[in-house]
Amino acid sequence: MQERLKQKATQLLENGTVDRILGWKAGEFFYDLTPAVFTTKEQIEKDFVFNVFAGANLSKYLIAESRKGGKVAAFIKPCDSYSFQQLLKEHRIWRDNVYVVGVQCDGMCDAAKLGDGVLSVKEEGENLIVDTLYGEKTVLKADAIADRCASCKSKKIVIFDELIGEQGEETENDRFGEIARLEAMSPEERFEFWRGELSRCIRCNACRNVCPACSCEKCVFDNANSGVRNKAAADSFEENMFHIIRAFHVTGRCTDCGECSRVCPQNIPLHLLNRKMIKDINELYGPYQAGADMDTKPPLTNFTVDDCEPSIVHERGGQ
Amino acid sequence: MKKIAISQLNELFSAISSQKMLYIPADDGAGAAKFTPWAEGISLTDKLNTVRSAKDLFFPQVENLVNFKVEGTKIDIVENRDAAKPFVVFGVRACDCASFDILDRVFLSDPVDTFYQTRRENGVVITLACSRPAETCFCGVFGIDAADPAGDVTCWMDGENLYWRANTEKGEALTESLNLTDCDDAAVTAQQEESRKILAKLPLNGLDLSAFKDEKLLDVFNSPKWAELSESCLGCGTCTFVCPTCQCYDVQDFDNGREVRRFRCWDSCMYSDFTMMAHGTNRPTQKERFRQRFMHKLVYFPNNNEGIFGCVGCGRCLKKCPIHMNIVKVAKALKEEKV
Amino acid sequence: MQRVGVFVCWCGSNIAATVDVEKVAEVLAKEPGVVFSTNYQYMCSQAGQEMIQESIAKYNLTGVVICSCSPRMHENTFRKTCEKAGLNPYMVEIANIREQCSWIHKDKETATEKAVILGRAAIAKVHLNAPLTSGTSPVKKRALVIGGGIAGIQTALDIADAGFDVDIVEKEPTIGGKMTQIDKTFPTLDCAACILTPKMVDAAQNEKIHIYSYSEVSSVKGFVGNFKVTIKKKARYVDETKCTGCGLCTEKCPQKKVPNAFNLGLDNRRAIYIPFAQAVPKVATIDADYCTMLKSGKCGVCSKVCTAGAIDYTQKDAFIEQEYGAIVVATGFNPIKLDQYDEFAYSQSPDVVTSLEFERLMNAAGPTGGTLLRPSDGQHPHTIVFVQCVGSRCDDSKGKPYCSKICCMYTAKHAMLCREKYPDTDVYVFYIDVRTPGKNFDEFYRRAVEEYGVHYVKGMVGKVVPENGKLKVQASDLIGNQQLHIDADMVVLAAAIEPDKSARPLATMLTASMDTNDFFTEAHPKLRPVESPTAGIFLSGACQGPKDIPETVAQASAAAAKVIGLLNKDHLVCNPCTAQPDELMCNGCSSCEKVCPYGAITYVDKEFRGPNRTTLLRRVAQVNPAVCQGCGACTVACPSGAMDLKGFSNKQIMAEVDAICR
Amino acid sequence: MIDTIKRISGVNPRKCMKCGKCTASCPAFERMQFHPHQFVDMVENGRIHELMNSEGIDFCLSCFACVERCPRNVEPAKVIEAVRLAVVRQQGGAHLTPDEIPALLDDELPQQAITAAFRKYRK
Amino acid sequence: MPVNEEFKPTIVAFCCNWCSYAGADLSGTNRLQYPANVKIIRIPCSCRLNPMFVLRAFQRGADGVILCGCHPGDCHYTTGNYYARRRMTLLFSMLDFLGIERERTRVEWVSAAEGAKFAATMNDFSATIHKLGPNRRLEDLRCRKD
Repeated sequence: MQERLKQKATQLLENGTVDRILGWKAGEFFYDLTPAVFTTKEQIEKDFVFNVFAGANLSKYLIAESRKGGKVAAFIKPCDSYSFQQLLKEHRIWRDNVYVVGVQCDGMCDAAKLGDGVLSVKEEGENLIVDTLYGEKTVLKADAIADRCASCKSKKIVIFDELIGEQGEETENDRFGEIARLEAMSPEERFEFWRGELSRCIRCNACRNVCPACSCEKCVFDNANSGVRNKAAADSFEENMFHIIRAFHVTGRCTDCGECSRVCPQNIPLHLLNRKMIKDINELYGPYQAGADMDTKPPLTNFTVDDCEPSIVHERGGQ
Repeated sequence: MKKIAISQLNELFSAISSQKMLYIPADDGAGAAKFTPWAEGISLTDKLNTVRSAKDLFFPQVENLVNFKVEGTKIDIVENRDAAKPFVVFGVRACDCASFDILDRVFLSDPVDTFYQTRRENGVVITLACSRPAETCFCGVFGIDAADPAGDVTCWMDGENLYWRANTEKGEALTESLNLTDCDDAAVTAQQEESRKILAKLPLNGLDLSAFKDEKLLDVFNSPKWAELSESCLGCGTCTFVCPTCQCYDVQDFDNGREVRRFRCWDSCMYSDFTMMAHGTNRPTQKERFRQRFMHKLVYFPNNNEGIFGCVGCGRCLKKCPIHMNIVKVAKALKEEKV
Repeated sequence: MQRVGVFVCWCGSNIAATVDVEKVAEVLAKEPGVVFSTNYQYMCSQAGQEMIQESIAKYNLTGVVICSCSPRMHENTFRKTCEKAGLNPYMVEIANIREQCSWIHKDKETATEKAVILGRAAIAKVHLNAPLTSGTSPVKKRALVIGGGIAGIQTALDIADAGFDVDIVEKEPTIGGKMTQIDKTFPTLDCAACILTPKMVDAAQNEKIHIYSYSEVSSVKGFVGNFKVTIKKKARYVDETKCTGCGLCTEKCPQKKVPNAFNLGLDNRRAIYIPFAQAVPKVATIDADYCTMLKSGKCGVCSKVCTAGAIDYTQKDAFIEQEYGAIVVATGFNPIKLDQYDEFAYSQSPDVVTSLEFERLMNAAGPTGGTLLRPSDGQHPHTIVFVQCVGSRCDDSKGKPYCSKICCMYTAKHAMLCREKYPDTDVYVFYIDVRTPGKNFDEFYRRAVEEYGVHYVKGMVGKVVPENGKLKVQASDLIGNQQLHIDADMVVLAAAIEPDKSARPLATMLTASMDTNDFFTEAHPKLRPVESPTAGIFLSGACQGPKDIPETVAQASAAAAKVIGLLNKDHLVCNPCTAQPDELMCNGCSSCEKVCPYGAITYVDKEFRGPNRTTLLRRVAQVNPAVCQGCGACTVACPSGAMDLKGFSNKQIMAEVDAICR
Repeated sequence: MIDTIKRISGVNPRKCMKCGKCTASCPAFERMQFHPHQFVDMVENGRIHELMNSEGIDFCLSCFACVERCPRNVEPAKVIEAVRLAVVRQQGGAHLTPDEIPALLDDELPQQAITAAFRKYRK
Repeated sequence: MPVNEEFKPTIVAFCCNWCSYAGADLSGTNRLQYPANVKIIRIPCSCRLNPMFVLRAFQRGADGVILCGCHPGDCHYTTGNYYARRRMTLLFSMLDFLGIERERTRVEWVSAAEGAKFAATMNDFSATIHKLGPNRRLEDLRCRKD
């Protein structure tokens, strides 16, 4: 796959389709890829990488990249394509300046699942051969797959100019299972659960800054004029506040790409909040997938006269 | 050199915490470790290091400074410091311990930061030597010996015993209050030898920081590489907040309608509103902010501090950066530039 | 920080009996920024108002808080008071300590404590108030009426009568609308044409009225007082200025087999036609779908016979741009298509007709010259069955959920006329309910039953089967608890009515809201029934809901009155409490635009200064203060908080929250 | 009982506007004591037992003309079917006792049919 | 948290200007009593209620927050309360998901004619909050009054 992507990138540069390529660059180890912009064949030859750790969702970079003049090609995986289209829908990306190469994806791996002291990794079929400071071992790719990919919602690339690999379909998944488990708890248990999770937050803003839906020119939490600015949670309230407001601001816009949980240095399952909102929207207002198309009205800027009342939250209990 | 059986660790912790608040690195229930107040049932983690560094205990993320009470036009200033309590922190790794020297240079030089100073005076640091470093470790680059860390007390652990060596008066005092057995250095020396073999194999050992000399300041500052390096930076504060040496903070006020509480909290040079001034910000894009962080650690800080870099090679930013951009990649890229 | 003056009103004993007004004034005096605090018996009295004005001058107040009755009562009074003293009227806040405090609490201590908190909240808010100025926008003194039926004509006549120019845009070649097709009108049975055609002529001759017939609205821009409308004049291939309406072409045209739309296809007309004798304008139109000249370039008969030289086969659609201060929608209705209702055999037998087709069959100017004859064989029908509620009052999947309102009455009219003209016919009317609320309506219906012997049967027709030249009708008689089998000669279906199909795209252009049935929504169902929620858009006739003629005319005149009221103003004063985006923070995401009920938000691409001497092109929201009504929906939809509402800003509301909870 | 009928049929009789189109469409009108619109009305008013004991409920052909024609989607045929089911399910209506079974057996009859019939009619 | 006899809940009621604020005025005009700890904030329309205001109230020590607006279909601005309805449904659901007592938040549609309903609603809501006790799960300790 990596070679096909490299070839495509080189070809797009050489035939003048684009001026820049947005992809992933090799790091010190096999797993620490960095999103990067390539402008020459040489750079691509030397540094362009695509492997099971190319999890970073590149769509958000296109907000800035598409405004830089010239045209940029971006490699977009299925879940990234939803984010991309959602950003288009919100007029955040200048479509004319982007050439989207859809890349099929079999799920990305989580480096933390490889164990300690990883020096290098080789992909061999279904296996990863991991060389560590403490010896070599073989890990099944399936055992190292990232949690978000294990409950992948769709392998469909919803928008592209060109496709590498097969087009996929929406997949059967149990992504709402963990939400249902939380809903089944008593409010006290849920409160304890979230207190435990959110109290670890260090307000590094990684979740916000990586989130394609959080693309505000200026976040209310950075804006002294908003009246709610804060840089650190001085009280447990502020830990809640940040995450509630963030989840609410992306409600109906979150595509469930899972980047927030991936980047959290404290492993807080932040995606659960967003996913709960998605589940609610699906159940209360009919199925809706942000970014799936350009036309459907987002649920929070839409209504029907027969919508349920807010009291449904009381009536249905924790559901 | 003293020792105590691993099976007796709980008793040791219990004895220490009967005198002072004791923090040990324990599992946080989410697959990582954090410094946790010891209590019965809390046990030592088997993780190499905590996500948040030991810095937090001396320079917490949020700290009350002072309160103001306003009535009409009268403003009363009310002290609101957190009470100073003696504490012990156990299990600090060599890198974090080295970071205290860097923080001391900032906070204890004139004007002294009394909040930090109080905590430093009140805290006893018990370090724990590393025997199983990670691929991201590069403390050796800064002359830190992970097999023989500093601190008030240094500890080593093997399968059977915890070995204990007091290094300072504070350490001695604590040692005397505890029931430890005398022993020789043999076991420790053997373990150190083993550890150093592994430490020697670490992939980042060869990191060359010689390019960041005083006289190169402008060359480094003006390097065209910064644009490329910072291109994918998200501008989050992860690297800053997990870093044991970052020490920037912001002072903010919280008005609850009855009084104004002034507190300080960590800030990150990666944030767009870092050092915001009346005219706006003087680092308008992520490139400048990104450059600031690494210029500070690799050039400005050593320039003002006898060549000591503002980094201890703990590897946290390597592990935690959402896009895997870090000081190692930066240093390597800028060095390439020079050659 | 403002210099705030606090004025606590006793309202006689209304407040003072349960609230310790002196204490309130005393406690509030210690609030930050308060430089003067007092209490008085009646703040709204002349003396009270003077006291406020004097204090503003004396203490150089920049903000005023009045603790008194509800702002719904005297907010305007106090705003004017302060304005006269040179203070911006929007620097006044009212703490409602009467309706929401003294009147609901009995314990003086509790009420006093609450009054203090409410006062504090008002003070906290006033600190963040900013002086607001109402903007004005000029009014273009011309109105557009879309639709030239009776509603449109009446509205246009009334507006013209008040001295304003009015344009009527009608998509058909003639104005007049549905009423031109109707024979007689209930409950008076006077002839529709006799009362309508003089109005059509009035409209045509009125020099203030300009009729764009055979035209459509193709785009609408702007806002109340300043609409810019593009009208598409469809090519009719006849020069209107030359055509005399002599009708010679419509007799000579060799293409004779064109279904006559005016008679609902019950007979044929030529490819060049004038819909009916009294058409306004009386100008011929070529039906491009049938004209052999336009289709194949061979013929040209009309051109040869036209002495005026009015035929122009090369005519193209023309676009006219015009500015208006107000727009009236009068797009009217149509009967629904009946294909869905197989059971009534509408598409199987020509003798099953809709009520509007029946009108044509009864009309002296209709295809049968006014003699009621079966379309199938031209025979006189002896048994006629009327079915009510066809497609009305249905579940959504089966038809229209609403009552079409006019069917009961016109069916009674039809039944009565049948029996009157042809006493030998048996007339059955199958009904679910007979609804006759209206002046002389029930009397009319009773006459049909009692004097004219129409058989009203409570029940529904189950099926109609054409058999041997008859229509076998199977129906239930719910009161007699029997199933009826009638051999009918004709079946007349009272089809539900629906808004004209052109209404939906028009609503989008106008940013006027519609209900799920495509009827235009009124600004308030009771109190503003002829206005759309979108400022400057008015509703006339059945586009707003089913209506009979008198109701339509009443609403048409009401809409005209509203338009006249608007056009009479030289400038519109805008509500200054409008939304305002901070362009620097706007993402350009359009969330606000989607929730704005008034279409007040638009987006522009604008250049901004970027970091390091760069310029950035960004898409940012713009609010038109003349259109914004200040609801605030956009402020919450905005994820970045770029949109705020003047007078009720985020910070102001949060300051109130803080003050209340403190 | 009303709730049972409503639950089995899934019909909300309150939606009926009493137009009688169901009855007008009914081909079995003559043979039924109560007609489709009356079924709906009687269910609404709790006259279930009268319906269950009425003549001709089995004459409903389940042709669904009434369902098809009803302007308000009330679905009278489903009510009739529910009433029929209610009759079948009646306790003690004793349609089949174990003693009768041997007499009913014949070689052609599948065992399952007996079991099924027994389950259904032994209540 | 045991029910404290002395506990006087703080309740913030956001009322739309056109219906509910007028309804509240009417309950005053009719001298219908409801607890003094209910404090009303006037907003132009229920759709003006930013979830941030709800959180702010809880932060600053409110024990219950209620939004009152025109009945659906009667909004002065035609559609505002429909948006408010969705927003509040999702916000309340999220708070519930975080384990915040769901009884602390409520939306009630009160028309300008429903003075009695306004008073009854406030009495009922206040009683509910009283039973729940002080808000401890979503408060800011820095704002607590001791």
